[in-house]
Amino acid sequence: MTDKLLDVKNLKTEFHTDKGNLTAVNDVSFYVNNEEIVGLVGESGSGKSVTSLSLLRLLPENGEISEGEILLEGRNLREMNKKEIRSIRGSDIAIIFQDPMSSLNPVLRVGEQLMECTKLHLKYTNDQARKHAIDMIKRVGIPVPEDIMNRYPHQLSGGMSQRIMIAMAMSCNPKLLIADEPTTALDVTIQAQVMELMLELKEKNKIGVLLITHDLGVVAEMCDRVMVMYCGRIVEMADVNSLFKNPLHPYTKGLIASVPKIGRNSDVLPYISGRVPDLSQLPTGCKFAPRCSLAIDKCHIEEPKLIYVGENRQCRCHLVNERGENHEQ
Amino acid sequence: MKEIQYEDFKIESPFREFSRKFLKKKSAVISLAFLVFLLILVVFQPTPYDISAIDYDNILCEPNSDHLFGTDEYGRDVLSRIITGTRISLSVAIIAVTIGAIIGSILGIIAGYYGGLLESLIMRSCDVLFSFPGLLLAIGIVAIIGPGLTNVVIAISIYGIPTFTRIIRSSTLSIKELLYIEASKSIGVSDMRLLFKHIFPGTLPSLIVSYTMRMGTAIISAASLSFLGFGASPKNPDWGAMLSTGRDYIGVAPHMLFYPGLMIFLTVLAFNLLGDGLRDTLDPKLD
Amino acid sequence: MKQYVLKRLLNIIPIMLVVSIIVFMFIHLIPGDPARIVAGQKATLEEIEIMREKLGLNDPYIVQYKNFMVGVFSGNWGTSIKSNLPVWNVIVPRIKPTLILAIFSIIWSVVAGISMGVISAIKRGKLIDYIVMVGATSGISVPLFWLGLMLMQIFSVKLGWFPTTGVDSFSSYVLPSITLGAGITAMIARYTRSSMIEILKENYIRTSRAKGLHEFMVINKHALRNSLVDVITIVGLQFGFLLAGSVLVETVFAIPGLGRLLIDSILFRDYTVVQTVLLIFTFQFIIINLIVDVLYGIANPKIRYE
Amino acid sequence: MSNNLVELKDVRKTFLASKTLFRSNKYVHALNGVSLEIKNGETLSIVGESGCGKSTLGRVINKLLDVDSGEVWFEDKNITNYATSQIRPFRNKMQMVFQDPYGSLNPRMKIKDIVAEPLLVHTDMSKKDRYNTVIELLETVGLNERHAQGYAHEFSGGQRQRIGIARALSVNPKLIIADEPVSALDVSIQAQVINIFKRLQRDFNLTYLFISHDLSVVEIISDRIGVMYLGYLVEITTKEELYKNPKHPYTQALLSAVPIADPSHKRNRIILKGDIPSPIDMPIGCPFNTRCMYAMEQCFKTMPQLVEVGSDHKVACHLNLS
Amino acid sequence: NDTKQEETAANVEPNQENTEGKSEDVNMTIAVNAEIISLDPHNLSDTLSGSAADTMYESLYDYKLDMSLEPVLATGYSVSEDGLEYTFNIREGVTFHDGTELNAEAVKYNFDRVMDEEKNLRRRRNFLYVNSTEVIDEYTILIKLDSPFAPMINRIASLSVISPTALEEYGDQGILTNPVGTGPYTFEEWTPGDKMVVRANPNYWKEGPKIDTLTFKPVTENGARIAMLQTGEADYIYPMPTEQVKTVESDENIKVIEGPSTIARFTFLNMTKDIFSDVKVRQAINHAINKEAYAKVVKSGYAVPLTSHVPTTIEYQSPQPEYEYNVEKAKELMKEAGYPDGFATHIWAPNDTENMKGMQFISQQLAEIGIDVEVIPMEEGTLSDSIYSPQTPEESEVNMWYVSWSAFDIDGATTRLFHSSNIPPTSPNVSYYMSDEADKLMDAGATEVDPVKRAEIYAELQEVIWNDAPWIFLGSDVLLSAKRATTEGIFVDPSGGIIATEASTTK
Ligand SMILES: Nc1ncnc2c1ncn2[C@@H]1O[C@H](COP(=O)(O)OP(=O)(O)OP(=O)(O)O)[C@@H](O)[C@H]1O
Ligand SMILES: Nc1ncnc2c1ncn2[C@@H]1O[C@H](COP(=O)(O)OP(=O)(O)OP(=O)(O)O)[C@@H](O)[C@H]1O
Ligand SMILES: [Mg+2]
Ligand SMILES: [Mg+2]
Repeated sequence: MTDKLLDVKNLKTEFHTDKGNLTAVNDVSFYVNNEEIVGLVGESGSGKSVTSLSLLRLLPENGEISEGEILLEGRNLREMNKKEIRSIRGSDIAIIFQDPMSSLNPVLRVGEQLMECTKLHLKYTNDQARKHAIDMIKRVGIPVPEDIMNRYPHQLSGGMSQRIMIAMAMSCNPKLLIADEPTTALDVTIQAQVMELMLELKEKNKIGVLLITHDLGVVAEMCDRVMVMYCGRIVEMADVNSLFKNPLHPYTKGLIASVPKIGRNSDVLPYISGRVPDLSQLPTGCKFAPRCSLAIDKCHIEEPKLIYVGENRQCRCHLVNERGENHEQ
Repeated sequence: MKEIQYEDFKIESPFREFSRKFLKKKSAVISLAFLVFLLILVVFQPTPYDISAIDYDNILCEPNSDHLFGTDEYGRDVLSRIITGTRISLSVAIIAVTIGAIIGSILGIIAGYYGGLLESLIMRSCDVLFSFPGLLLAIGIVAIIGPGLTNVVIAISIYGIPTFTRIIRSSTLSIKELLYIEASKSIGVSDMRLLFKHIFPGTLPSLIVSYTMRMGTAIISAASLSFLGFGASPKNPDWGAMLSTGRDYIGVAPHMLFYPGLMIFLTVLAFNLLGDGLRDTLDPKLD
Repeated sequence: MKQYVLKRLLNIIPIMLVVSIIVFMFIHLIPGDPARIVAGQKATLEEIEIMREKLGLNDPYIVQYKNFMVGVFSGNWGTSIKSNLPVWNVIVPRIKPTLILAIFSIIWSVVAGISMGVISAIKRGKLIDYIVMVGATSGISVPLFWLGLMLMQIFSVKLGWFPTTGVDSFSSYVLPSITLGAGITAMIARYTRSSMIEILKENYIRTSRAKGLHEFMVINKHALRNSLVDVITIVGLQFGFLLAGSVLVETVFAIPGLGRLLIDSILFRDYTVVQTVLLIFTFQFIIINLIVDVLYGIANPKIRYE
Repeated sequence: MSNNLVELKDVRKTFLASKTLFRSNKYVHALNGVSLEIKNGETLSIVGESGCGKSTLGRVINKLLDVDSGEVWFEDKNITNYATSQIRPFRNKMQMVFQDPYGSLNPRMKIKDIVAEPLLVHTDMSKKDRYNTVIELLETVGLNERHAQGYAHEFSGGQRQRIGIARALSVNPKLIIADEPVSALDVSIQAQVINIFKRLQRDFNLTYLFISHDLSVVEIISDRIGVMYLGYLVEITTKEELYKNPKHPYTQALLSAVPIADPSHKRNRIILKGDIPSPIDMPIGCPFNTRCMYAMEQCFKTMPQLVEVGSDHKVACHLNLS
Repeated sequence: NDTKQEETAANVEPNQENTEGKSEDVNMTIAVNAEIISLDPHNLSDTLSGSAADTMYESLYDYKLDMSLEPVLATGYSVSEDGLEYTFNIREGVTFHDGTELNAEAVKYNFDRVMDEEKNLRRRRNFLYVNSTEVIDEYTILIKLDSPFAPMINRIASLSVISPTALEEYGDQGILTNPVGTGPYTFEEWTPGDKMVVRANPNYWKEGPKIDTLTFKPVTENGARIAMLQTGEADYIYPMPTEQVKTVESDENIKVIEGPSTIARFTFLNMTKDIFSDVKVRQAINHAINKEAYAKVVKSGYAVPLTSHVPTTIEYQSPQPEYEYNVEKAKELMKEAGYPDGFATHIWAPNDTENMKGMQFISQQLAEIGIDVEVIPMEEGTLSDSIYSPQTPEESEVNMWYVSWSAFDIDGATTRLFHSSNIPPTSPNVSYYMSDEADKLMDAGATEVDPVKRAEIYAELQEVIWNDAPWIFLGSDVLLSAKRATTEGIFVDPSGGIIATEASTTK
């Protein structure tokens, strides 16, 4: 257990809105080990970003973590005071967001934004911070770092901004990197570059990565372990090979089947009917039941639990459970 | 690419959604209630006294049980005059702002939609109008055409035109870029239909908000004109004129200055708070 | 950027030309014969005729406009019809009070307005936000002159803290600049608030929080700087309000400034002074707008590097 | 009458990027001499990265934009210089479906009015007929009468996109220009919409210009595929040929960069250096020369022409010429 | 050279005083309701500028508070039999502030300046009848008229005397901002639009002010002016707004001063309009107005009824029997005139609050006898245009004009307003009053030099005008000023001029 870098237990995050309290993340438990890339996939609105924000307690004002523990090397982030959590942010856990262009402050030079972190956490002087920043820019593969330092964000391309974001995240040597859809806004050729860079950095710095994405292709190419999320719940967790070879949850199955694959597309693509339910109108029972072609009566009444169904493998489905592939651990 | 989030599945008409949000804004709702109250005053004119009934025995009375707001230099009931003044002040503001809004919106939509020379022409004229700062323009216009209610209305509406033109233009410009406009164009929708069916409704939120806010400005402008001696005649007891007369009695009969001032203040405040509430609800980006 | 400034400067020429025509038309459209007003009620017809000739009022409008423009460009702004002093001598002493008043008002409004806006935005939805915003909205809802008279009654007459009128000392400017600044403060506060609220939703604010920055730094360094970019524009727009407001405030507090001069001159049909003051006002307004745009460009790197 | 529904001949389009007072103005080169034809009944897909001019191409064909030079032919008529009033009747023969299903529907109109709008413009149907047609159309795309009364914001992305398709279909067009119609959708829904596209093509004998940046999506629907880079059409061929035998280095890189949802699938990825150059300051010679691993001297001098290198396979690359 | 030296000395002196003992200076401030427009006493037409200039300038004779003449820079004068020649003896030993001697030469210099047609100074109109001036000897000057003109002495005497040296030096425009006279104060500073400061003249030829500096400060806002007095920022304010007397009544530090005025308040009735052509109508209107109420309502009680077309402060005023307030009688007269049900008309005046109040009052009062008066306030310039642009009586649109008039002498208060040659556009005879009888009397009065005969002529004239009732005779203002209890020696004369020659304070 001790090798778990991040251990999240029964995380529940709620939003207070004018439509009442919405539970965006419910009973989410997972862990990330050192030197491991864990993928979190799911459709839009399934609660991926909220999960990542919850970890660092960066939720918007109306959001609140109502249950659960977030353990970073055994320390519970949820119980820390504001000062302590600030000292974790950016230094132990770094995070990069989906849209790199809007994640940089448009009125500050790139260099200044890069230096901020080391000056704050490592108490670097201006000169040290500058040198370090230049170093970081080089490491993410941007030529002429001095020039980049003096630029403003709008003078960077999308790929460059994302690399700056990565440089920024890596600059205090974090133990855990949370990447929330780091490549979604990028073109495929640029995405390939950034993915390559992230793999490389993970190897070199021996960090744990929580990679959030909706692109199963990216997951397949990057991750060691994968969690599938639906309606704020983790419905399946497995290592990447088992997941793609043998998806257990009907949702995972449907998801993988609906991805178009070059060279292997049949005439009619399979898809999952219906839509992701709104948080304020979640069905009782299994949240996927209304879209599930295999659903039985029980699915509509009782919500299944996430249980181990094999070595390092969890699933949240009555059908899977009933098939007796139930491995208590 | 933007993050996409699924929205409410409940069928809720835009109006219901609007009122649900709006009713949450307490200050705006209270303001609206106050303005409705004023409207009732305007319609029913429940004046306790004849507003021109002169009573030389009761000149400049302090507020008392007979005259809740006191009397003025002719012994006329201030409360009654304020109630009557509501109608005049509000009509001046409404008429002036409406004229300004209509002309301004038409110009703004044309400028924003067609662009080019027409736009330059319209916007440069607005610059010129704008370069006579604020009230000065109204003063200038009244100086030319003379004081009096109608002229005050004209002046204030002219002075409101460039504001509306700019707001509507910028609103049009941003709506013009929206995909659904292009979608309609690609269908072959005519310019007129595009302007009135698609673009104009889109500018409505900012139009409504600035209309509300301008009401406040118009009331204050009219009062300021009166104060500077360019206003309406005191026979029509609009608030500005009452205020302007009242200031000569500042030490003797402060109520003559206080109540009309309070009335202006409350009304303008109500318009502004209502505007705020509308903006928060309709959420257009105002410049 | 240089390009832009140059272009804007060139743009001023046609606007000023149109403005000058409007100003000229304006003063000639106002009914009232300056010669008669200057000569006074008791003047004889002959005197008035001499006066009219002397003032060039018998020339065709075109000639009068030409003379006016020639005067503008040659620096000969003419003689005040009312006081017979050179227009320049009439105007120059009036500039300082208005300028001081404007600067005081702007400074305190900017400081107060931005602080109020920021506090309100941070405490959004809380009681303090409510109080600050209703207070700020009151600032734009109150007739200036009314506020001025009330302040004077309370702080000068009752409490004796400040002089009622005049421009003799720093303290003379306190009440007038509070009066004049009230509306601007309100505008700035409201604008800062909504801009801050928008900005606090931005992704880069989330980024700066994720770096572990103290909330104070997040607000002051990241959010405020961005919202200042927006606030600059609104401050610029307020100058129009300031100039118009100065007319009222100068009247109430007997400040011998440009605003009061303009009104008096219009009433007296002191054409030469009216046209010069109007030109100064509009020119100043246009220039301030230009400066604001330039500042906006400087503050906003996206524009600076176009 | 030829078999081509649309023909573009050396079409160029630039946008003013910034006005300068004394120096010459800067332009975005969105389309640099694109020639292609869309045959009746086929699906031509255009792929390329963001900003390469795909949407511009669609708009030029639809006459939402006027070209700077070159010709646009539709049904063997040169419509390049048609005025707005002349083009309006053509518009019912070509309809568009847009990428952003949220922005392309007027939020203030009911769905039935949105779908009926083309009918209102192009036909003189009675109100009742229009309504019936609308309901029919909605049913075609899997929606029903109840949906007709709603407003756009009440629908999910996939539903909206289907509403957009219904609108496009309402006037029985020949050509549908679909500008990244599924990019904004989740995979599970993407498939739904693509299937509808395919079905409708069969049912209504439609021709598609299908714009996308995702090579894996394009494969499902296309007959032929064109690859664009920086405003140039660099390769165009049949679907089979493109995936099996990509000729242009950029096409090759693009294909290899697409992530495959199969962890067992191992391959050599071509990682391109650097970024796409700005369409304002275009590189001299081949536009791809800044990132191309095979770039030769010649590539920095002249722009290769798009030439036939096989049956129905055209490439613009010096490598393939030599 | 002598004068030069003295001049610099005079300039330096106050500065030294300033630096030495600024705090010991006794300073007084008079807050007034308008701006000082000019300090050139020959080229100003408003009373306030006159008051400001009069702190530094003096004339040969001046009005005392009771409007009688008192010798100032002259010691006496004589008039020739035919009334064409005036000889003045100039006071000896008076010097201007710049050291220049006052003598006949200097006075003549001033006459020549003001009579110069080219310069067209505003005071020229007072000297239209002057033919020439002649220096008899160092201290005697002879002034010759074209034709006898009885009020001449008043006008000649009122010419302020400017130092000729200064006039030479600064020129006609420069003198505006560099006033040099013989008066009790010397010029210190003037910011046009703002305050004007004068300093007590240490070399004054008679007893002068007992303070160091005196400031005139324009404060247009009534409330602000009173506030200044309340806080002690002003020692004297003029005018004191009639409406606000109550505000300061209870304040023991403040004294309100009432004084009679030369101001007549009245309303022109345009006699060329049918409705006003009948004298019965005009008399009816005069009977229908309650003058007491007028004073109370419009002037807050600070006005007295007019007993002739000129106020009692004017020499030769002769009281007429009052038009008593009697609505019944008025109605009777209206009936006789053929208007039993009244008629509709309108009244004009500027759009400030006081004038509007006056118009409203008249409108209300006349409503009692069926006359429906529409109140039309106009901006001053517009009003003046509307009145003076019509070239003939037929074109004129004015019906009633609510206005006031103030003059020093009875001729000034009569001829311009009633002589048939003075109808617009020439002059403000807006009643278009054209009576041969009155014309004759006015001409006679103006040329008659004998005071007794003049008094008879004017008594007759006043009777004629009173009975013809071309005006509504409303009232004459009571001038109100207010001072701190510590203030002494500042007065307002009936023409509204402020006299501060002997200002002193105990504060
Ligand atoms: N501030 C908020 N207030 C209310 N609901 C919120 C808020 N933020 C997020 N939500 C809701 O929480 C749910 C999960 O959102 P989240 O952003 O985590 O989705 P996601 O999986 O990251 O989707 P995407 O792929 O679009 O980024 C959504 O239904 C969203 O509407
Ligand atoms: N109206 C316009 N004004 C100026 N530039 C434009 C305009 N429209 C497009 N451009 C520019 O032209 C180039 C091509 O744009 P286009 O929209 O055709 O690209 P695209 O391939 O559709 O990209 P995406 O995948 O982002 O939709 C881009 O650089 C874009 O910035
Ligand atoms: Mg997300
Ligand atoms: Mg596009």
